[in-house]
Amino acid sequence: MGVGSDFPILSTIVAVPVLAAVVVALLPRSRPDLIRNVGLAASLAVGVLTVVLAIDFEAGVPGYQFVSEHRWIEDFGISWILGVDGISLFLVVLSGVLFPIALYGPKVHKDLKSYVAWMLVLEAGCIGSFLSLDLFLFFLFFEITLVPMYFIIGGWGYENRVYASVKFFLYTLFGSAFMLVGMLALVYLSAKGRAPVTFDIRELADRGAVAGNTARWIFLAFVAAFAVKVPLFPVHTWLPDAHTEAPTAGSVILAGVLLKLGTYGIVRFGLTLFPQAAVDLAPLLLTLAVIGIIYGALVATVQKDLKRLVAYSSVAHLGFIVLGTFAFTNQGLSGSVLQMVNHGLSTGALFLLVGMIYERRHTRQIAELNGLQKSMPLLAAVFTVVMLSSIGLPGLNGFVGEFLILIGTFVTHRWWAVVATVGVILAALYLLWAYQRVFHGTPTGDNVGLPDMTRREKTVMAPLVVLIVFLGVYPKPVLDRIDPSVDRLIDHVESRTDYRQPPVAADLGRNVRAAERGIAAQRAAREAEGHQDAGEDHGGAGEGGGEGEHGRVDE
Amino acid sequence: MLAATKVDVAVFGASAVIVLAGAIGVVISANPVHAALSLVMTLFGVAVLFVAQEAHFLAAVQVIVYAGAIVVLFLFVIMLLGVDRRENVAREELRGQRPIAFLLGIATIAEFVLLTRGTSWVTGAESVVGPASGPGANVETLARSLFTRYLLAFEITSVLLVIAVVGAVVLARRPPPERPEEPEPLAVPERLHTPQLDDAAPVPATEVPAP
Amino acid sequence: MLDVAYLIPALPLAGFVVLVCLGRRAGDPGAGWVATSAIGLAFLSSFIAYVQLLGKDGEARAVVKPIFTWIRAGGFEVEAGLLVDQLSLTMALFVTGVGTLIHLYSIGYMKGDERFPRFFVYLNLFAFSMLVLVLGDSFLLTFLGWEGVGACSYLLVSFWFERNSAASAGKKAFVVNRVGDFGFMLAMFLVFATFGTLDYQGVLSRVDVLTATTATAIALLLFVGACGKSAQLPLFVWLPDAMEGPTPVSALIHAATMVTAGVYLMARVSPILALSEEALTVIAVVGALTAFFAATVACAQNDIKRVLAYSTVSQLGYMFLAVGSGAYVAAVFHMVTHAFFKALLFLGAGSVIHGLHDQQDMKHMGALRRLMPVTAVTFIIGWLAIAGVPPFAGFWSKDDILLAAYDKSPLLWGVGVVTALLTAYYMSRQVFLVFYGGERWRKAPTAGAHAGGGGAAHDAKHADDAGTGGHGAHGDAPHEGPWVMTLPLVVLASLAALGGLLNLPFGESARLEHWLEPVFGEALRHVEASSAHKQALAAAAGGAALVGIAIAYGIFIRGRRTTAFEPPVLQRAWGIDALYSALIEKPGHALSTFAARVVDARVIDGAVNGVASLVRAGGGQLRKVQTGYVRNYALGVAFGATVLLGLVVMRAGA
Amino acid sequence: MTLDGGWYLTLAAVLFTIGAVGLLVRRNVLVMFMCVELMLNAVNLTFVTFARMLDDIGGQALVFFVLVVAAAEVVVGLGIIVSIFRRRGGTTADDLHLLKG
Repeated sequence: MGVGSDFPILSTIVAVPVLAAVVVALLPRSRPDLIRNVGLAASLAVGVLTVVLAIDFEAGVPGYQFVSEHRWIEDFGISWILGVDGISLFLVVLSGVLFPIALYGPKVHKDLKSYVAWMLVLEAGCIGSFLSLDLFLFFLFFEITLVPMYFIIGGWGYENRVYASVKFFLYTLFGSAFMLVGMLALVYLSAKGRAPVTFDIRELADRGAVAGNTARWIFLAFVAAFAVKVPLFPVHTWLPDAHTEAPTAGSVILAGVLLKLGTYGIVRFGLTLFPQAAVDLAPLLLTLAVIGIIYGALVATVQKDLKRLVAYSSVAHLGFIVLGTFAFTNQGLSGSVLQMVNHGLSTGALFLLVGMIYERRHTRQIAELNGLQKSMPLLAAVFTVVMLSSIGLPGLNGFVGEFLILIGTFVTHRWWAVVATVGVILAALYLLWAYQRVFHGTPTGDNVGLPDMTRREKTVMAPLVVLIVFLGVYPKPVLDRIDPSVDRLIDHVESRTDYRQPPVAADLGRNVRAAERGIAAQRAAREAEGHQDAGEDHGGAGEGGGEGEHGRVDE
Repeated sequence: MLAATKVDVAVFGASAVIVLAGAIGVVISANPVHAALSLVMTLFGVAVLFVAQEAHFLAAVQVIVYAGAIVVLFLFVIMLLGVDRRENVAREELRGQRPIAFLLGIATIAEFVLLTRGTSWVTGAESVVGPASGPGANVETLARSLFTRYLLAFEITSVLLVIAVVGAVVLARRPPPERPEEPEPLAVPERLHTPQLDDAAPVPATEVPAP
Repeated sequence: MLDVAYLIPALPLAGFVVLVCLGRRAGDPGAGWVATSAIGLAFLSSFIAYVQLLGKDGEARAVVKPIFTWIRAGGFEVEAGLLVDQLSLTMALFVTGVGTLIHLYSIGYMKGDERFPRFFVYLNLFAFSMLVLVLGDSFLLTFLGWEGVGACSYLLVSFWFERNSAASAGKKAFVVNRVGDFGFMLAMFLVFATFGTLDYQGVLSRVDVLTATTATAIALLLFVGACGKSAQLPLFVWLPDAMEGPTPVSALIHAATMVTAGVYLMARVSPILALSEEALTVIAVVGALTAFFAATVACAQNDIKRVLAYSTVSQLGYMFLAVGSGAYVAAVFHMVTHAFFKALLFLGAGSVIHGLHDQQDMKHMGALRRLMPVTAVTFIIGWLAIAGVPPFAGFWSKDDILLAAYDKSPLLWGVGVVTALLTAYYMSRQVFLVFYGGERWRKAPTAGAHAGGGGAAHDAKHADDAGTGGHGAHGDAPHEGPWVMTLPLVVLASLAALGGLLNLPFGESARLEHWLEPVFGEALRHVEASSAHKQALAAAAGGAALVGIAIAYGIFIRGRRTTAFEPPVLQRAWGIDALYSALIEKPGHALSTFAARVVDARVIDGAVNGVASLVRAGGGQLRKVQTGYVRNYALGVAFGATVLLGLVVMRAGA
Repeated sequence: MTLDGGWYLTLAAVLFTIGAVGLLVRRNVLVMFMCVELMLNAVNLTFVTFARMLDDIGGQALVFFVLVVAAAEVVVGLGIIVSIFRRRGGTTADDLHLLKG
C-alpha cells in the first residue's frame, strides 16, 4: 500500500535512528532546538514507518514478512536477517509510537545533545531486537540497549541514579551472560556433524537439534536473561530502583519497550527454539509468574513513592504476560502479545503523568501530595482513564489482554489462573488507594493552585489515551494480525512435543458459535471443505515449521 | 655430530664452561660493569659454539653485534648514568623471591634435562628452507634463504631498526627547558570538555612530534 | 426489525461523548438537559422496541442484534451484540425510565455545583454501561457493563472527592465489587472451558452438557459476582458507605439499577441455576439472611440515607430469596417495584436533605410534612409501598416472593415475614422521625458541626451553593425544591402506588409473568397451592407489615420518643466492617509491608548485595597479589612457565 | 663419547635458566636487561643446534632475526632506562611499583 514491495523497510526502520544519532552527535551543542527537532523528526519518521509497516502487513499470513537477509560473517553463519510477524509487529509499532512521545514529552534539564543521541540509539536497539531473526544479531541489539539506558538513568536521573543504573546494568548483564553461553551451546550443538553453522532462528528451530536435559539447560540459560529483563520474581528488584531513579522518558521507555524484550525473547526464542523444554518447565515459570503477580501487587500497595508503586505494578503486569506465554493456548499467547503492547501504553502513560506531577511539585512521595484533582481536573481525568486501563477495566485496553491471558491459562492450568485472578482485585486496590491519596481530598500546602496540563502535555497524552480506548473497544485488527503467528507458534510446539492444546482453545468454540449463529446452511456447505483445510494446515505446520516464511522477501 | 672428535668435545666443554661462568658472573656480580664484562664472556662462548656448529656467519655477527655493539651500549649507559656503584646483592627485600626463584630454576633445569634425555627430539619435516650443510659456504646458504624466502621479514626488520633508532632518540632526549604554558584557546575546552577528559593527565608538550 | 434497539445504549453513549467534548462549556443546566434528553430518548427507543417485540410470538421475542467482533483469538471469539428479549427489555425499560426521572431530578439537585457538567458525564456513562450490562448478548459484554457501572459508581460516589470519606467510600465500592468480579471472571473461564463460547444463547441452549458439579460451580461463582454487585452478605459493606455520593446517585445506582444487576445476572443464567439445587439453596439462604440482617441494622441507623441503604440491601436479599426459590418472575417483579419505590424514597430523602441544607441526621428533623408537602406525600406513598401495605406495589411483589419462599422452605418464609415486619418498623420510624413529631431541626446544630455518619457530608457542596448563589434564597425554613425535583417524585409515587398492576396474582392479570415466562422456561417454578393457602400467606405478610407500623406508631407518635431499640452493635452493622478490617486489611497490610521491607529489601536485595560484597571482599584479597613489583610478576610468569613445561614433561614421559 | 645435540640443548637450557633466575633475583634494571640477553642467547643457541640437527638453514635465519630484534630492543630499552633514570634518579626495579593494586 504505502511502500513498494522491494523497499527494505525494516532495515530502514533500524537505520534511521542510528543515522539520526550520528547527525545529532555532529550538531553543535549550542543549537538545542535543532537537536531536538532532528531527534523528534527521526523518531517521528520511524513512527510513521512502523505504522506503514502495520498497515502493509498482511493479516492472514502466519510467517515472517518483509524479510531482509544479508550475509554478514559467513564463517560463523551470522547474517543480518530482519523480519516481522504478528508477534513482533506491534512491539515495533509500540516502540515507534512511544519514542517520539518520550522524546517530546518530558523536559530535559541538561545536556540535550547526548540525551537525544542516546535515545535514538536506544530506539534502534529496541526495534532491532524485535526484528532480528538471527540469534547473534538479536543478542547484539539486546545488549546494545543496555548502554544508552545505563547512561540515561545514570546521567539524567534523580538522587540515587548511580546506584540504580549500575544495578540495572549488572542485573541485566548477569542474565545475558547465561544467554550468551546458551546461545553458543545451541549453535554448536545444532551444527554438530551434519549441518553448517547458523544463527538463523528459523533454521535453528527447524533443526531442533537439542533435546532432553540439554535443551532444558539451554532453555534455562535463555530464560535467565529474559527473566531478569521481564523481570520475573525473584530477580525483579532492579526494576523499582531503575524506574524510580530514571528520568521520565527513561521510565517510559524502560517500562514500555525495554521490559518487553524479556517477554518477547521468551516467546520468540524460548518457545520457538526449545518447545519441549518450555512445555516441561512451564509449571515452574507459571508459578514464578503467579508469584510475581501477587507479590508485585502486594508490595505496590505499601509503596510511599508514586513511581515505585507504578514500577511494582509493572512486576505484576509482566507476570500476567509470562503466565499467558506458558499457558500454551492460543488465547493465552495472543493475550500476552497484546498485553505487551497494552502494558507499554498504559504504564508508559502512567509514568508520563507521574512525571508531570513531579515537574509541578518536585516530589513523588505520596504522602506529600493531596487533592490534586481540585486544581488539575484534566490531568486527574487522564490519570483516571489510564489507571482504569491498568486495573483492567473492560472497554479499555488492559482488559482484553488480561482476560485472554487468564482465560487461556484457565483452560490448561486452572489453579494458576485462579490465583492470578486475585491479582486483578489487588490491582484495583493499590492503584485506587494511591489515586485517592494523591488526587482526592482537599489540597493543602504546595498542592493548591497547580496549573493543569499544558498544550504540550495534552499533545503527548492524546495519542496514548486514544490508543488505550481504541484497543479496548476494537482490538480485532490487532488480534487478527497476532493470531496467525501465534497459531503457528503453538502448532510448532505441538509438532515437536506431546503437548496438545485443548480443543476448546483451538477451534471447538468457533464451530459451536457458527452453528449457534444460525448460519447452519452456509456452514453445512463449507463443513467438509473446512475440515479438510484444518487437517492440511496442521499437517503442513508439522512437516516444516520453517517453511512458513512465505512473506515478501526483499534482498 | 655423527663422528665427534675429541677436539669437538674439548671445544664444547671449554665453551660450556666459559658460557656458564659468564652467565653466573652476570647474575652474581654486584657491580654492573663486572656484569657487563661477564656477559661478553658468555657471548664469546656462545659464538664459539656457533662455530662449532658450522654457523660461521652467526658467530661473526654474534661477536660484532652483541659483544661489539650491544655490550658497549650497556657500558655506555652505565658510564653515562654513573651507576657503576655496587648493588647490595646480599639483601633481598621481596620476601620469598630468592628461594622461589632458585627452586624454579632448579625445577626448570630438571625438566629440561628430563626432556633432553627422555625423548626423541627431531620432529617435523626436515629442510623446510634448504639444507644447512652441503655445497657453498654457510654465509652463502644463509644469504640465499634471507634474501629469498625471508626477504619481506628482512625488510621489515630494517624498518624495525629505524623505528628503534627514532624511538631511542625520542626517549633519551633531554626534555627541553620548561616553557611557560600558553593559555589554550577557549574553544578547545568547550569542544573537548567531558567529565572523563577532565580527569586525564595533561598531554605533555614534549611528545608533540617536531617536524 | 428491531434496529431501534441499537439506539438504546447508543443514545446515552452519544450524550456522554457530546458532554465530554463540550466539557465545561456545556454549563449548568445545559449539560443536565443534554444528558436527560439522551436517556429520555433511550427510554423512548426502549418503548418502541417493546412495542415491536409485542408484535412477535412469545418464543420469537429473543433477538440478537450483532454489532461487531470484539475479541477473537483462536477458538475464543466474542461478538459484541445486543440480546433483546423480554428480560433484557424489561430491564432496559425501567433503567431508562427511572434513569430519566433521576437525571431530571439531578438538574435541580446538583444546581450550582462547580462540577455540574462532569456529574452528567458520569451519569450518562453509567446509563450506557448499565444498558450494555442488560442488553449484552454474552457474558463478556455483560461483564463490560458490569465493570463499567462499577467504575461509574466509583466516580460518582467519590464525586465530592474533597471529602476523604467520599473518596474512601468510592474506593471501597470498587474494590469490594472487584472481589465479586473475581467470581464472575472465574465463572466465565469455567463457562468457556466447558462450552467454548461466552454467548448467552450458545451457552444457555446447551446447558444439558453440564455436570452437576460444574453447574454448581458456575452458579456459585456467578453468585459471588452478584453478591458483590448487589451487596449481599458478606460483600454488602460497600453499599452503606456509598451513600457518600450525591443523593441522585444513591437513588439511581445504589437503589434502582446497578445493585439489581446481580439479580438480573441470576435471572439470565436461570437454566444453569436450575441444574443445581445446592446453588439455589445457597442463594436463597444468603438472600434471606441478608434481608433479615440488613433490616435489623436499618432499625438502628440515624442517617436518613443509611437507613435507606440498609433497606436496599435487605430488599435485594428478598430478590435473591426469590431467585433461590426459583421464582425469577417474582424477583424481577420486586426488582421493578423496588426500583420505583426505593428511587422515590431516595429522591424524597434528597429533597429533605436539600431542604434542610444538607442535614442528614433524622434526630434533627421532624414535622416536615407541612413545609414540604409534595415530598411528604410522595415519601409516604413510598413508605407504604416498601412496607408492603396493600394495595401498593411492594405488597404484591413481596407477596410473590414469600409465596415462593414458602414453597421452598417454611423456614425461609418465616425469615421473610419477620424481615417484612422489621421493614415496616424501620420505614415507619423514618417517616415518623422525619415528617412528624417536633420541629427538631430548629435547634439542630449546623450540618458541619454534626459528627455522625455522613453528617459532615455536604459541606463542600453547601459552600458551593452559597458561593454561586444557586440557592441564594435559602431561608432558615425547610423548603420544597424546584419542579424538576418534584415532578420525578410525583411520577415515581404514582408508579410505586400502581406498580402492582404489572403482575397481579389473579390469572390473566399476571402480565409480567406471561411476558417473562419464555425467558425462564423450565427453570421457573410454579407454586402449586390452593388459593385459600395463598390468601392466608398474603394475609400473614400484610399483617406483619401492619404490626411493624403499629409498633413504630406506638413508640414514635404515641410515645413521642426519638430513640428506641438502637444498640451500638446494630448501629455498627454487627461490627462486620471492623471484622474485615481485623481479618483482612491489617494482616494484608502487614504481609505487604513484610514483603516490601523484608523480602525485597533484605532477602532479595540482601542476596544480591551480599554477592557484591563477597566479590568486593574477594577482590580486596586478590589485589594484594598485585604488589607492583615487576620482579614479583616475573616470578609469576616463571612459575607458570615451569608448570607448563612440567606438563610437557609429563606428556612426553607418558 | 658422542656429542649429540642433546648436550648443546642442555647447555642452552641451563643458560636460559640462569638468565631467568638472574632476572628474578637482581634489582638493577641494567643487570636484569643483561639477564634477558642471556636468555636470548640461550634460545639462539637452541636454534642453531636445531638447524644443525635438522639440517635446515631456517634455524639460523631465525637467529639472525632474533639478533636484530635484540639489538632494537636493547636500544629502546636502554633509552627507557635513561629516561627513567632522569626522572627518578635510580635504576632499581623495586622503586617502580606504581602498578600496585
